[in-house]
Amino acid sequence: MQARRVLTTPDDPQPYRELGLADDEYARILQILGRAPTAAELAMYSVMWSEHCSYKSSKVHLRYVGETTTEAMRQRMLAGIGENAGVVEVGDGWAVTFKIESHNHPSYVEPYQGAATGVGGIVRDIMAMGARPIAIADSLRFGLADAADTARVLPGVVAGIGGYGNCLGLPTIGGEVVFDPSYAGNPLVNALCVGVLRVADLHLAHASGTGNQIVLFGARTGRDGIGGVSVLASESFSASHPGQDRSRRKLPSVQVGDPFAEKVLIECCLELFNAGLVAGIQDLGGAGLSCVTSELASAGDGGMRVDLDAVPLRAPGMTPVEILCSESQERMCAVVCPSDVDAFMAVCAKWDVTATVIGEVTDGERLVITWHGETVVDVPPRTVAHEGPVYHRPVQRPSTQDAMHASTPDALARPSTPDALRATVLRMVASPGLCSRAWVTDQYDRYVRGGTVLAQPSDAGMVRIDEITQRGVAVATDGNARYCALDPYVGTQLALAEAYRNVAVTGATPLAVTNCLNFGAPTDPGVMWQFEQAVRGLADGCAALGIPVTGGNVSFYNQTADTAILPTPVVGVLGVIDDVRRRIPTGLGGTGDTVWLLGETRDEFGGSEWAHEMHGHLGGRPPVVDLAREQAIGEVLAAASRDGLVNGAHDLSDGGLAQALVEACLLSGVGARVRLPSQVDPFVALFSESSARVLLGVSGACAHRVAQLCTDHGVTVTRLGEVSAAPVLEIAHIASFTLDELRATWERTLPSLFGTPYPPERESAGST
Amino acid sequence: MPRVVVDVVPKPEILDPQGQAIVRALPRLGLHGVRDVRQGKHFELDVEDDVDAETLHRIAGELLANPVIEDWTVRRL
Amino acid sequence: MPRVVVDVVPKPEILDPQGQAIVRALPRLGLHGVRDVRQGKHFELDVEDDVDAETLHRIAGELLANPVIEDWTVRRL
Amino acid sequence: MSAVCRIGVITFPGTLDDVDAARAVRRAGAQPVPLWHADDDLHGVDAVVVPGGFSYGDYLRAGAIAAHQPVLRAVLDAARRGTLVLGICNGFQILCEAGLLPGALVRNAGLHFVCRDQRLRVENPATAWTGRYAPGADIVVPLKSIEGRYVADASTLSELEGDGRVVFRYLDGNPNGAMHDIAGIASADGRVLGLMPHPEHAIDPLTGPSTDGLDLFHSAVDTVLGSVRG
Ligand SMILES: Nc1ncnc2c1ncn2[C@@H]1O[C@H](COP(=O)(O)OP(=O)(O)O)[C@@H](O)[C@H]1O
Ligand SMILES: [Mg+2]
Repeated sequence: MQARRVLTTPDDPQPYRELGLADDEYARILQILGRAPTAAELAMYSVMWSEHCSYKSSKVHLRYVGETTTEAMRQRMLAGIGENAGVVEVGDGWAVTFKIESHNHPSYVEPYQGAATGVGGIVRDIMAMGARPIAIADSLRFGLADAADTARVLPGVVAGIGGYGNCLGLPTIGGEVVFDPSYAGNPLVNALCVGVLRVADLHLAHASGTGNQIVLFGARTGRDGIGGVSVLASESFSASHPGQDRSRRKLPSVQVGDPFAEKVLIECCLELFNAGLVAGIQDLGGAGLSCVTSELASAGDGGMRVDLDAVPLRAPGMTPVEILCSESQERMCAVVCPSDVDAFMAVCAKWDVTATVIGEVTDGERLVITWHGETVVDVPPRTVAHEGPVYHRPVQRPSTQDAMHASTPDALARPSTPDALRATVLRMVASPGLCSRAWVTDQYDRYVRGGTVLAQPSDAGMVRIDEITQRGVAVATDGNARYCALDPYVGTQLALAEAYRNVAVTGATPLAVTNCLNFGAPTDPGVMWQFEQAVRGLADGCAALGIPVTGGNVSFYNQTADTAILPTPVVGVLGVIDDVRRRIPTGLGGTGDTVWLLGETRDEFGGSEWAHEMHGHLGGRPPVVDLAREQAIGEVLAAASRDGLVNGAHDLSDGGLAQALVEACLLSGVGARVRLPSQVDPFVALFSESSARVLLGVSGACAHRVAQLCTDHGVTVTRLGEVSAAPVLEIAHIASFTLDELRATWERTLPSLFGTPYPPERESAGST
Repeated sequence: MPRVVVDVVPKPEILDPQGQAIVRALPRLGLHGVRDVRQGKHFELDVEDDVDAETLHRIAGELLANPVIEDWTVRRL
Repeated sequence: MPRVVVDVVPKPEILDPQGQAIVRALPRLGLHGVRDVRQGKHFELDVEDDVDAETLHRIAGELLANPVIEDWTVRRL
Repeated sequence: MSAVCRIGVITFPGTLDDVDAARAVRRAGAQPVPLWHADDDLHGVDAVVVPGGFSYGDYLRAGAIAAHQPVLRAVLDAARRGTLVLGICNGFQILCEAGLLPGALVRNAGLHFVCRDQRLRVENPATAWTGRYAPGADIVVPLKSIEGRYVADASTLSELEGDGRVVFRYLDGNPNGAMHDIAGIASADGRVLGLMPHPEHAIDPLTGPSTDGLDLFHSAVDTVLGSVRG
């Protein structure tokens, strides 16, 4: 049947520009179809060819990641870029899948629901790999901590992540909270999910096998999240007078999450997987059914027929465009053998999950979608899902880079007296960038599932995946946009290095990388330069470390008017540990242990927390990155964990040694007496952010062996002092601090900005 | 002191998981005949005599309801 | 189809921190004149014609409200 | 063969900590028996745990919908016959909603979800679930909830206090505004216990802040096996 031409005459202007399609993109659609598209087709192409779904500006750059991934790096990779989420083999027959994704703009519009549905979306990505989701991390960026809008956005985002993640039964085991004015109108909400599966059970999203049934299951489809394409969604538009009625009520582009529905969907999916009832599966995320049908069809070997009348709807009178573009949450789509359909439906019924056959795999080559007996879509699915436009956007290093490099932090006034250094330590510890994140993380359940071995405020989160073998995985996310502004190539490698170090410091072996690239508009050549440099830095860095990028996400257009956010690649590293009982706790260990510093300290303050907090300065060069040294330190820690040589460890990052010492003392609840190395200026020793450094708490009996390990790996060691019985951090000749003072200073900042989470007043009624 | 009631309900297009949960729970309690439920919020405000309609509408629209996803009504008792 | 509204409010002796938070937030928004706020729930039910008053009262009192902590009213629109 | 204590662990849609509760039961030497929300009998278990989570999303009110499920009717019957019942967090909320324990749990006074390692005092070591604790013992158990504020009318409170039915009390600051700092209460016969903190997350120092929660499960096993022998 010929597709019904909703807009018949050449005079009918199609609102493709309002849908975000460029003139040449629209021309290509005409060429592909050999006719004008129907409203439904136009909607599908426009959402699937959007930057978000098609990666049209980033594709040419991301290719470099694949090109630099060697066979050796691929060895443990069971699925990589291109699948919903990368999968790596971690031993004992287990595989782990993980991915990070952004939900930035929705979280600005409606912080609670935006963040909540961000968690929901990434969790479904993980389910689409046939895995059980087991943990979440959230990487958050806001405007200045004391800005009025931050008081609106931050509490909502945190409550949304907690509200969804806690109800879903996933422990939140890590993340970041960063403040910078560039995020004021553009908060970044990047959510990461980790899942596990047996290697044998990997499910990839393919719709193969003529006659296989397409089953939509989960929530009903409603009018939410239609946003952008609502220009096509009105009844009047598809009727005979297009373009006349634009006054109809604007649909909200916000989706509301239902974490309970998702929890049930997880259990339902796992039961379906275990029963072998799923031939292929895909989650519904951005672009809803448009995305899932075109992607499933083009990943298989045939065509697909879908009947929109079968889609269970939440609202009456939905048009085909609305049904195809709805971003209603908590839905999945499976490909099921006809003989398994009854069993599939029975499992869904047990979980009270709505499931409906909406179509089938055909032996044709087209995706044909019908509604009310008419064909509303008839397209080659690959042209929608995979053969979208590809842009080589202009790339131009901004001329401002040189000026930024020239404005070094060397001229900034540095504290030199003991009193000034002491005051600086306290000011830094209390700064929004370095203060305790407990206000945030206390709103997240880190205990659920009973397998959390490390969570905030540890350097990395760690969960046990096998209660018999005690195998576990660790994950950390990091990003430093100030370093990236100064040098996006090095800055991205520093983010990779930090996430790698945070995993290594727990005793786990880093295995794989995911990333979320948050940037301004790709039409800005300067932004594209940042992007290109970041991708190259990441890929080259991964090649140097020998661990592959298994997936990621790109978020462009993070800008207010013409001002882009700082370039913000967020890197997630996943590691494995064969026995979680050998994890290294974050901190210093206990009384009698000695405090060691691994690595070298240089005078490096470009982009540092100190320059930012004390001087509002951003200039110069970021710290030097040394991935070989990171790897060497990682090997020392893995060996130390295996042989039980260290009682605590903490990496050095933002805020340098001073911050690391304070945190390590507070986390272990012990004091320390340390002496700064005499060959380095005390200010530099305390606050420089040189990378590849770690603090260790070494038990006396093992000192010799740790020293030997470091020598063997070419890692410089400085003995700073010892853990002390007194609850005091004493830095010889400079200052001492009681733990109480440090704790109060570190902990009070966020509660004083965002309110105490504990009750302000007592219940009066009923008290005796 | 005058009392004002503000009722806030999710917009019709917006998913209302709570209302749906109630609809499904009722028959299990042996309570039949309810086709649909939407759950919203109900606020009772004690206001001073001179608070005008405009102020009340700002209170409802800027604080009590989230206009992105909710509709509201204001009524003086 | 007839519509029924059930409003549920916390009993007066139960502390209502949500209402209190609103009272505190209003002046910061430049909105004055509100002395007290209590936050409850508002349900809109679409019911079949033959649903009687007794059923409605059971729905409200057995499911929608918890009589230990809440009062409720039922009204047909 | 020595007697085995069989402890049922109920799963509602949205229950989250059932796996953890079953693990704790096993650690205490008992046999966990999974119970499904739609079951209307308890398969002869000696004790029942209603675990934490967000049953039915906690939509409407925490525990409100779960309290009306078939398995809960079976729990009420069993409790009447003296079967031990433990409600943890959402389980506690469900038991209150079902009327098995008095009072209610409402939104935290601070309005936020609170996850923290909570110090508690064991006020009554004489219940079926607390026999292993020393009187006044000071324990640390994770608390993680947003509707954890215990409320009841004055006469209920004085009855609970007077009869020693306040079993656990918060120390170090009340995390949610609960009346009388109440973290957990028991039925008059001490066989039904509800508490907001999660003893099942405090059974192994690797994954929790302490092992203080394990004694709760041991105590129940003692009670059951003691009465079997006795
Ligand atoms: N938004 C968040 N969600 C969960 N955990 C967080 C969040 N922000 C920070 N954390 C946790 O707090 C701790 C300190 O964070 P951060 O200083 O960024 O760590 P690091 O410098 O080691 O990368 C870490 O355990 C981190 O995972
Ligand atoms: Mg760290």
